[in-house]
Amino acid sequence: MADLLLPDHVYLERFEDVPVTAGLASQTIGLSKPVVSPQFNTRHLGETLICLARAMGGSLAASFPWADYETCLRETLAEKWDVLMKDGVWTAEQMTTAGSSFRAPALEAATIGVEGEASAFPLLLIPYDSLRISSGYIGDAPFMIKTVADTVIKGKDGFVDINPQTAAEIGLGEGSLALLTTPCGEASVRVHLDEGIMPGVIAMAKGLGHTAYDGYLADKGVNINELIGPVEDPSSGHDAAWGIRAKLAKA
Amino acid sequence: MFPFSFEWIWDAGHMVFHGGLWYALNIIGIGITYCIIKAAVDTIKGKGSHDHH
Amino acid sequence: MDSALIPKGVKRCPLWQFLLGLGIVGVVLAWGVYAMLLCWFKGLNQTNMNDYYGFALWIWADLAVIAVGGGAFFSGLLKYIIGKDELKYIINYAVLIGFICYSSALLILAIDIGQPLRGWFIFWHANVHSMLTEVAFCLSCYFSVLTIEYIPLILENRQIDRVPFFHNLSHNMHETMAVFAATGAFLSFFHQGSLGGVAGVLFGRPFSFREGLLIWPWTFFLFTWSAAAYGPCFTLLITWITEKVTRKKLVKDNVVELLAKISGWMIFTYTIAKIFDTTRWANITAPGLGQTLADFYTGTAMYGYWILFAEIVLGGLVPAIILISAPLRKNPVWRVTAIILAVMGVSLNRWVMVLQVMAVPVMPFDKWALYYPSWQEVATTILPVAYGIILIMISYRYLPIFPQEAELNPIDDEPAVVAEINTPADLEPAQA
Amino acid sequence: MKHEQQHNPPMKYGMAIDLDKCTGCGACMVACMSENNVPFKTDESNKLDSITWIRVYKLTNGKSFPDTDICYLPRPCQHCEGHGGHSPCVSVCPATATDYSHETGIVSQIYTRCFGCRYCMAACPYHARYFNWWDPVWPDGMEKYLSPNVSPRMRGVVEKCSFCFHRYQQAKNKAYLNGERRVPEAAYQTACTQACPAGAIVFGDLNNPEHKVHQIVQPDPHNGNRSKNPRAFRLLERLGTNTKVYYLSSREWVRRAGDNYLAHETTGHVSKPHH
Repeated sequence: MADLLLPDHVYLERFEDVPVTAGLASQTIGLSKPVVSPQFNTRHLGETLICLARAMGGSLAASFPWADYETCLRETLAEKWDVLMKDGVWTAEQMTTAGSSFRAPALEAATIGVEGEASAFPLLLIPYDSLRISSGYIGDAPFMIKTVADTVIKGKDGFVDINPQTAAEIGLGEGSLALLTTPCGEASVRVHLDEGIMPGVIAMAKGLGHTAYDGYLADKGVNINELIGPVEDPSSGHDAAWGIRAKLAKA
Repeated sequence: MFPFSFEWIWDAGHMVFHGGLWYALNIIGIGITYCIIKAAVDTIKGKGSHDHH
Repeated sequence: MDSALIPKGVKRCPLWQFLLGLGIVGVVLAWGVYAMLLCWFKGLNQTNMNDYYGFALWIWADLAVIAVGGGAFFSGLLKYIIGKDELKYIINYAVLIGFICYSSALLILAIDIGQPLRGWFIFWHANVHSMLTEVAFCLSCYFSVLTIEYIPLILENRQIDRVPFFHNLSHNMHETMAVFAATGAFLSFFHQGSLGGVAGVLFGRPFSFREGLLIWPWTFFLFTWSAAAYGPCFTLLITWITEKVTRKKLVKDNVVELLAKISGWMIFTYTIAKIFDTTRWANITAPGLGQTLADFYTGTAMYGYWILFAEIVLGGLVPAIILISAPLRKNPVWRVTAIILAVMGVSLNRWVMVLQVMAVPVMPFDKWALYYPSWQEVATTILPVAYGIILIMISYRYLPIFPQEAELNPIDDEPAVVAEINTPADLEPAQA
Repeated sequence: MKHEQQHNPPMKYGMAIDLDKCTGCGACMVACMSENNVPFKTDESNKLDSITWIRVYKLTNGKSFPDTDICYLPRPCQHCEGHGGHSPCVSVCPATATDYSHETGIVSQIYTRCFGCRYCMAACPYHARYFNWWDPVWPDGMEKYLSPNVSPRMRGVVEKCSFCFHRYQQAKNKAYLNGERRVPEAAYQTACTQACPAGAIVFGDLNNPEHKVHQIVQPDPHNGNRSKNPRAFRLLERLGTNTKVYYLSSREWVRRAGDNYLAHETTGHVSKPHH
């Protein structure tokens, strides 16, 4: 769809400020520094923009006065730069918040159920994040996928975790093949018995079922996004439910 | 196997083990050499032709 | 065509029949050789072994053929050292079977190691504290002894024997055979024992670990003992099969019964020792390491208590009692049944001491691991069987393996050797 | 080397891994594989032939929901000392291709000496030893990431965790050039120790009271090097393998999962091994 592709350096080849967007008590910025020279014919996105602005001239060029992206970072980060270069991370000493109380009218709204009829789909399928599986748009690198347990992927098969009691009711044993059906789709999976999961709930790792790249990543497990759909929170418009109702049957 | 290999140590284990090994190897070697030499000598002496059988 | 090579006074099948048989077994041999080459050129990924099963079918086959090949050293010991002279009528065959077993074992070991071209490191950089080093040395030395014992047999071929030097060499080797037999027994004692020691010294594996005497775990002595006990049974089994295939009686009953009786008593005493060992291990050794018999025998259906029963009772006590009892021993059906049970029993023992050792989990959170061999492993394990059959066929046809054959199978028109070739149809077809 | 041995008391490198801190993220495994040029195949889901010098096991207390508790247990080579260096694997190797160093306490593996008999694998109850069933193959261009300090292994030999021995060699050279008699604690750390985001792994000289690992473990040389720390235990301690990797947990079921116990035995109290 794009007419022009401008390949960027990877994170190991470039300077980049990495602000932590959520989850910490005070503002934190990290700095990624190049540790290897660029391996391919690529260019830093920041420098591409600077070059473009310079070529366009006028006020646009004036807004991007830096010689390169490193200069841009150093000047815009100002006093934080030295700390970042030294420690790799900068943390704000104090931070003021907008208020100390939290109010959300949506909390009083009616509970939003997950998609699917309980009668047709007796189980609840929950996607989970695994520390060993990257669920972003870049998948696991070969070493990471190697650390994934054989109870999560085995060959090309993906697993769902299920309580042994629930599995016994369906007649499934450890490693059995099963057909997983949700209102959004179906997939062939294997089951892994896990005492730790609540009866009636099944869980599947996010970040699998890639079709892209090579044999180290592609075609391993099931892409759970193809089995779940969004349920909208009427007050915020955000996705309100992670899970979906599901059915498991012996394959 | 030989004292010039760097893992060789002059301890009881090596002496017992290799003592037994070289003892057996020598018996086998000397035995078979004796048989061959004696067979050669016998042949020269004219033994073993079908008349003697 | 090849009648000039066939020993005097015995009758052999026509050459075409012999070559046909050779060809059929040869196909199996070629299949095994192909699998062997695959393993050598592509590596051990051709097998179904894995990091839990570093030792698998091949090591079992190795231990089993060496155990049953023990017939050679024990018969030699009985004949040359103890003086059971009747055994001279079966000793040739025992030597041949032993030679086949040991050469097979060496071949399998050469396929089994990950870097075959470095196999000589086991000798060159020998760690004298390793049981496997002792096995490698004694195995190779003993194989040379077996070769020395087999050579005079080859030299007794009618045509070779005509050469005076070979005749003398054969004669001299026979004369000094007691020395070689004694050396062979000494070497066998150690490598059979060391094979038992291989599993017995694994103090990280409570299933196989045994206490013992000085540096030797009890399995060291049990393996030597069982090889001496069960080896002759295998000699008798192969003799019996050969008699069935050739449709001739080759060894007199008194010889067979003597060896069977000795074997029976040896199996009996071995089984008693094995029971003591198992009892001590189950009640003292294993619990001392935190594991119980149930941990070893209830994890998977494959390795249930049945295996203990099959090994000790069916493969131990039952054949021992049959072979000890004179009336049962003299009955061919009972005797052969006992012999088959015994060979299965000792093979099962070797299986348990190799494969079950690998299967039993030791870390409490580990799992049982089961394994099945790939076709390449099966083919390379059958390869020595085919090789053995071929060697037996050739040896039986051209060498005087069975001294009693001519007496037991008189040929009516013996002087007319030529007649044998011209009129094979009306003679009993003998297949070797 | 001999010269140094005469002047320095022997070291005993070891680890303390706090299982209550381990999150099971697998960073130690990735760091280890990357550091030590461990190869990878397209399908590594058969864990029986997947080379992972350090492998993270997942343990559960066996109770049903909601009382289930889990624990991740990273398992590098345990560098068994056994009795006087008689570790299970070293004692059985027929070609002296693996050795116990009395200088560092590290169990080495000499890849070019190993001829692949796999006896050491049969001897190791921890499954810490791995066989190269295949020749290592790196995708085009990826061989650039290989560490020049660690030799890659060919098909047909056994390999295992070396406690990043090449790092020890480098640290030792550096210490020598700096005129130091001993390798400083911070100068020699394994890749897994450094990669652990939870700080669950502590590595150092168990013989050196200044090292953190010694302070945590407090090994008791009069009691087979058992730890005096009540939270500490070793894997399969009663086998007499005398390992140098200690585990820590405040959870009784975790400590019990570290060894085989008869029903009546209490955790941490077993009779001495027979040999």
